[in-house]
Amino acid sequence: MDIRYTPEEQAFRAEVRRWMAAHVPAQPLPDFDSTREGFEAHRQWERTLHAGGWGMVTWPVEYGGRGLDLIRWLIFEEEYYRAGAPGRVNQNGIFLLGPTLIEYGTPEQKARFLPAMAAGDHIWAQAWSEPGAGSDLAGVRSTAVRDGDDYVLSGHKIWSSRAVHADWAFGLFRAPGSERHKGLSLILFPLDAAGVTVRPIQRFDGKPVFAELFLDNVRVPATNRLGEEGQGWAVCMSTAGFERGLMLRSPARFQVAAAKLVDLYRARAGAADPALGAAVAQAWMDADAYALSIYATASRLMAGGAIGPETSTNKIFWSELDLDLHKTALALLGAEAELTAAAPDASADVGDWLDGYVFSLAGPVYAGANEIQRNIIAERMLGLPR
Amino acid sequence: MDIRYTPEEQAFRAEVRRWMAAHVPAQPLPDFDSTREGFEAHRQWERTLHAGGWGMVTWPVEYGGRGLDLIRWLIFEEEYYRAGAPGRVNQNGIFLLGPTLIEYGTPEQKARFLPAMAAGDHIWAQAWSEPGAGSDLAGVRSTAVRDGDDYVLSGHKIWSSRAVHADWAFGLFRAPGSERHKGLSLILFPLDAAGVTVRPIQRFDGKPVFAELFLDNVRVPATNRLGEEGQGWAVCMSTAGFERGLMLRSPARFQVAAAKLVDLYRARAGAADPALGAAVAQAWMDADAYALSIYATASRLMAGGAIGPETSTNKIFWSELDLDLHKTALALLGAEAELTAAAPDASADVGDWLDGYVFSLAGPVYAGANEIQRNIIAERMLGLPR
Amino acid sequence: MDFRLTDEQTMLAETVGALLHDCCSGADLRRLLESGAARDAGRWAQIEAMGLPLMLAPEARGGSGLGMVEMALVAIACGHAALPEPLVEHAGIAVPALVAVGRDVPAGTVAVGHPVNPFVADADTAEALLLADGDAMHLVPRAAVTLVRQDSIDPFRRLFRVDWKPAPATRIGGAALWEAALERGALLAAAQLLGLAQRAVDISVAYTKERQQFGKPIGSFQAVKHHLASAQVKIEFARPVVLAASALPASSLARARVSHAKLAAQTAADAASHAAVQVHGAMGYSWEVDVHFVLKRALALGQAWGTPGFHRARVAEHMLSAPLGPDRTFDAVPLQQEARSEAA
Amino acid sequence: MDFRLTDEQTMLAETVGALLHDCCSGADLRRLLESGAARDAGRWAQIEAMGLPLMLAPEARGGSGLGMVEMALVAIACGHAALPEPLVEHAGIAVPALVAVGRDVPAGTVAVGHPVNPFVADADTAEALLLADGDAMHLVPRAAVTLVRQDSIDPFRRLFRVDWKPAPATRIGGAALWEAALERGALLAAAQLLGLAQRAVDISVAYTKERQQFGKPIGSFQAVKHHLASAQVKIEFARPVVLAASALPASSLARARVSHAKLAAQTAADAASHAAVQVHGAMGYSWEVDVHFVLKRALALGQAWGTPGFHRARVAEHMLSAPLGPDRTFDAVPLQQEARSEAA
Repeated sequence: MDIRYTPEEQAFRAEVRRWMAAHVPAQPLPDFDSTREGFEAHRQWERTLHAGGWGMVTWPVEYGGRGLDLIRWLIFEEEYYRAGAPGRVNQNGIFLLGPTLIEYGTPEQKARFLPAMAAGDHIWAQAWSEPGAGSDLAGVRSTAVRDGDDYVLSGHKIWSSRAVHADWAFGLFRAPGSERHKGLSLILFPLDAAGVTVRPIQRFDGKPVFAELFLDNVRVPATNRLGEEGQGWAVCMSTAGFERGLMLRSPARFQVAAAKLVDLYRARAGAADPALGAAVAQAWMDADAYALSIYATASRLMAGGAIGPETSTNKIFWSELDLDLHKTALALLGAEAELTAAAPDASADVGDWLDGYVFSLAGPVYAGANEIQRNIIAERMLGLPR
Repeated sequence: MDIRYTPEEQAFRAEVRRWMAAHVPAQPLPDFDSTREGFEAHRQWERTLHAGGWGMVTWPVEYGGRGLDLIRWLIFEEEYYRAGAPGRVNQNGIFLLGPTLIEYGTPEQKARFLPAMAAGDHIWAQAWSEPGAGSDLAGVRSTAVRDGDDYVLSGHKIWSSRAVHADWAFGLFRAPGSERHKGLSLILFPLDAAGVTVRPIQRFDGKPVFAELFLDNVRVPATNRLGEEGQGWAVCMSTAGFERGLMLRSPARFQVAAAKLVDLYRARAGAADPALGAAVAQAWMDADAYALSIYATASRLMAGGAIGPETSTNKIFWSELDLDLHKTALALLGAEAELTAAAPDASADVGDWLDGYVFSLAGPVYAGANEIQRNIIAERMLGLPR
Repeated sequence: MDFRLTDEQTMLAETVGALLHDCCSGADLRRLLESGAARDAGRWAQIEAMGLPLMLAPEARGGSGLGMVEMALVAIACGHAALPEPLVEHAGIAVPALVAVGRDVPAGTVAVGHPVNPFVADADTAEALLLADGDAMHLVPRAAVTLVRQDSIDPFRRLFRVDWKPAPATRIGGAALWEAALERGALLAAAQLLGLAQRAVDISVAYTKERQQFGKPIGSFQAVKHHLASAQVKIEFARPVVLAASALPASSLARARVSHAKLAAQTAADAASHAAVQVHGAMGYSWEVDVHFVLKRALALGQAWGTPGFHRARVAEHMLSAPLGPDRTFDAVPLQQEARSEAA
Repeated sequence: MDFRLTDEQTMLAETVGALLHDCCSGADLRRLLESGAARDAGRWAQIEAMGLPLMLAPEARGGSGLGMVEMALVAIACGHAALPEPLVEHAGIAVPALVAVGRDVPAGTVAVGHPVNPFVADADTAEALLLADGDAMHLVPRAAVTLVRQDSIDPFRRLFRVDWKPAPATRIGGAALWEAALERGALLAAAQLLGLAQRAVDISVAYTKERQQFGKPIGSFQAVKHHLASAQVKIEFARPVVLAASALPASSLARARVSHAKLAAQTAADAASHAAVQVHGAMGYSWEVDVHFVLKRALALGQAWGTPGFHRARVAEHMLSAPLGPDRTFDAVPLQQEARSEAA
């Protein structure tokens, strides 16, 4: 164990910090869900990142990355969040689909999809859930019918984040007549293909954060299938899937939020309930513990270790810490907490805390509801019977 | 709604208060589980109570009670706990079995058992659980074989509180060959009967709070059966069972504990974590809320209402409040919290708080584990599917 | 001692609940938002027809002469329905203040600018406003003030900064009016939070009975059951506190119990609305499902009329100064008398 | 940056864990209590044979020259076994203090009377005691003090009030020794609590796999699974904090992280031991089952070496004064340098 950064790692941090200082937009971009304009501004930011060589630093150089290790990935993320850089509109692509492509894609698929993803030319939506398949993902009913060199896709996907404006989507489709975990294939499809209808779904604050996708005989080449036919479940649940879990929620995100919470507490401590001091300290400690845990996992993976059920313990921990952190922020804001950013008399950041709270509310639900994660921990980590 | 006590109720309170002031022992009695001496001292206290007419004020006069209503019962309990009167060694009898006897007993059974119970001549143990039947009480395997005018009881009961020194016990026994909720009978048996072996079980603090009962062809008359043969489950789960739930844990008990906690906080606040102030206030509020809820239920029952799933919500609430209250007390005691009453340098009451904590730990488990109570609330109160 | 609702009180609660069930569903709420109107005129007419706006005014002034227990029951129903119209603040807070100083109640609603709240709800649709200048309470016509809308996450919370100039003519009373208004405001916020909490559980029970995953209704999973059962336990032990607080005469205990009611109801609403989001999965996060109406109102009312920290401090004040014990549950010593007995 | 245990560290943890698994089971603990002896001589001999009492002493003094990461790993194993013998306080707290001032380590154990703790553990079986007179640390022979036993709920916690008279001859150092001892004491209490938490889960998993109710193992009920899974999550996010705290050089961050480790491990041990009682039902409450050994030790260590309030205050102190941010996770600025940069 050596918890000092090497000179090379420190130099890398300095390089990221310099680049971010020079390139992060001075004004926050308009959000990427509400308007096409905001979406395209974020796509432009992805292009800027890519031009600087910062699209996905862990990817191989030939696909637009730098081939760096996971510690450098964490350092990159720390500097990224520290600089207040924009949210990654392509997170479904770069964090979820990308690692799976790198593990399961054919050379042709990698060449076709990864550079375009890294460059922001393809912005990706996920298409996991269906009306009857949420926590029970193996209940998907959308079908992929093989027809020569093509698949014909039909079905109804829902809660598809980014799909209102994105270019491509990926999801599970089953061979007609197959059941549960068998017969599923992971298939990529363009959202402007004939037969795809995208219907925005408003989140409860009115933002069209999700969409429903209606697929009516959508024809895609069989080369859009990732992994073997019928092996879609295994592809989704693979080690790559676990690395996705590692990357989706960077500790830096929560450490920046916790530091802001401490500032808020300092600003409001005079009027605050003394019990809130403990909640603020807890949020700061939790963000710190999450970072340490991710460093431990990254160190182990770099040494050739395999990742285990950390993805489930991580999921529960970050989603609960994020919710608690934002609840504490709203408690510190008191009667101002309900104000949106549009309220003329709202203090600075009040609306951001409310937005963050709304987002954090979904944490225990998405990416595998926490009830499911607790089952996984009990069964796979502790060995309790099903 | 009229939340003022009537002059008669106030006079009753004054009467109880005077009697308690005159009769409650100045020194705490030795505890009733550890030694025969302590047990008999508590039996003597039951006799003193009975002589004063305070054995069970809600019971009919002919069985040793005063025939008073539930509001007066609550007032009695308030004054009882306020005076620091000894614990009721016969609680299994007077609070658990007594109401069932009043509802289901034959006139002969009532005459035989109730006055002796009220007078402290019969101290009762419960014999619910078996090694294979805890939360799943319908899994009991002990049998009652009918033989003419007798039953012959065989089996193995466990976690039988008070049984080390008590005179009588009651439990469920099944007809040979019957299954689950069918074929059970509620049967009363003397603990000194031939064939009964009582083996003390140490609680984890070393006190013999429980016993195992081994029954080897124990012959009792069929007149010891309470309710119809084979209807034991219904008898146990009856309305009387719900009233037992109401009486087993008087709100006054928690209100006295909460007031003591406030005193402890006052004494230690200087050194205490500011977060503990909120926990103390919460304990005080919870005890108050529990009292108000019980007053509401008592008022409704007195007006002829039936009790519903309150017993389950009550059970969860008082067991969690009791545990939280004692955890807060230990936190206030800090490094002294681990000291027992035997420690020469322990401050006054430190050992009592620790004892109370140990007792409170069992609250979420006994009298129907809280997991089972939550199932009951979800299914019977909210109507969720089994 | 009879801590039960009377038959009349039960009937009032049921009647108001049924009215709002019929005219204030989630669909009605969405329709109102789409219309852009501040209020549903038809619904308000029905509320007026029942005499609810003047329920606390004496019969001599055209009111129903009811008390705070009845008002709390109405507020619980308003919370359950997430009612957009300002019935609770008008009938429960403004009207008694006006009655207390012998003023007529205007035909329209009166908004309340209590100093404990940074903004005034429903000021734009009010006929007049109660506003604070130091300790003084003023009754000011709507036309005499300037309003700046402050956007709340709850689209039905129409909050405003009020710019106005005090004048001696509009002064109707002093600090005692504001103090009494705070007790009523906090109590009725608690009552609404209690109704909101129950609504969150009700919505969730209906959904989880139907929604199937893994081949059975999700309401049959123990994790779902326990989320909702735990929320229901919080509701069960907030309700008697709200009712007791509404029935107590003014006293140190009554103040503490109002704060206890607010804290308990806020905790119940918080637990129930979070449980609702959780058991609904992504549905609970969408505009189409009613969960968010409850969640937003609970968020706002949880901090309005005194934050949890404010109310915890009031509870602590009583707890650390008044005599405590099991004989004190209903021991509402009038404040003056208590001060005397403390001195003795 | 490599935040992983080395192969040697992993092997040490496994070896000590296996040793204690073999010689410190629940049955062994009960046997020791029945014997009335303070220590199990055989077990202590095995511990000495492994060189653990002197693991932190330099090789030149007959020690193993290991560091606090290794000591924390040993303490985790001691917690898991609820070890009665005072290995952690002797090897982890007393020995480094003696080494720091160039003193020889006595052949027997040395008990530690740190001012943060009201009593001295294992004073009766010690050869000498480290005792505080104001800021000064004294090394006092057992024979020179009078002991009064203070009964703990944990029968293996042999606590004593120590009556003694300071003399110049026994003084070995000042405040810095006690300060460093506090950091080690709190960290190693955290490590033991972490081991205790895992033991509580392990016992519970074994029991709930076997125990049948309603026709199936109770470990298949979601409520039982979620109790234990939630405890395990707390353990997973306490472990890296304990390890990072043990690896950091002295600094403001290191102090805060020691406190964080203590709080996180105490919370995990509390959650896990309560979950263990709950899933064991009445069994968890009996003397015969090992749960109570864990529960009692966790109760005692949770308050020893600084209460949660004490450690929360230390965390707050760092949080409100040091620079924070995602680049500071391992930013152990030496205390002096930090003071300078703060002043700049």
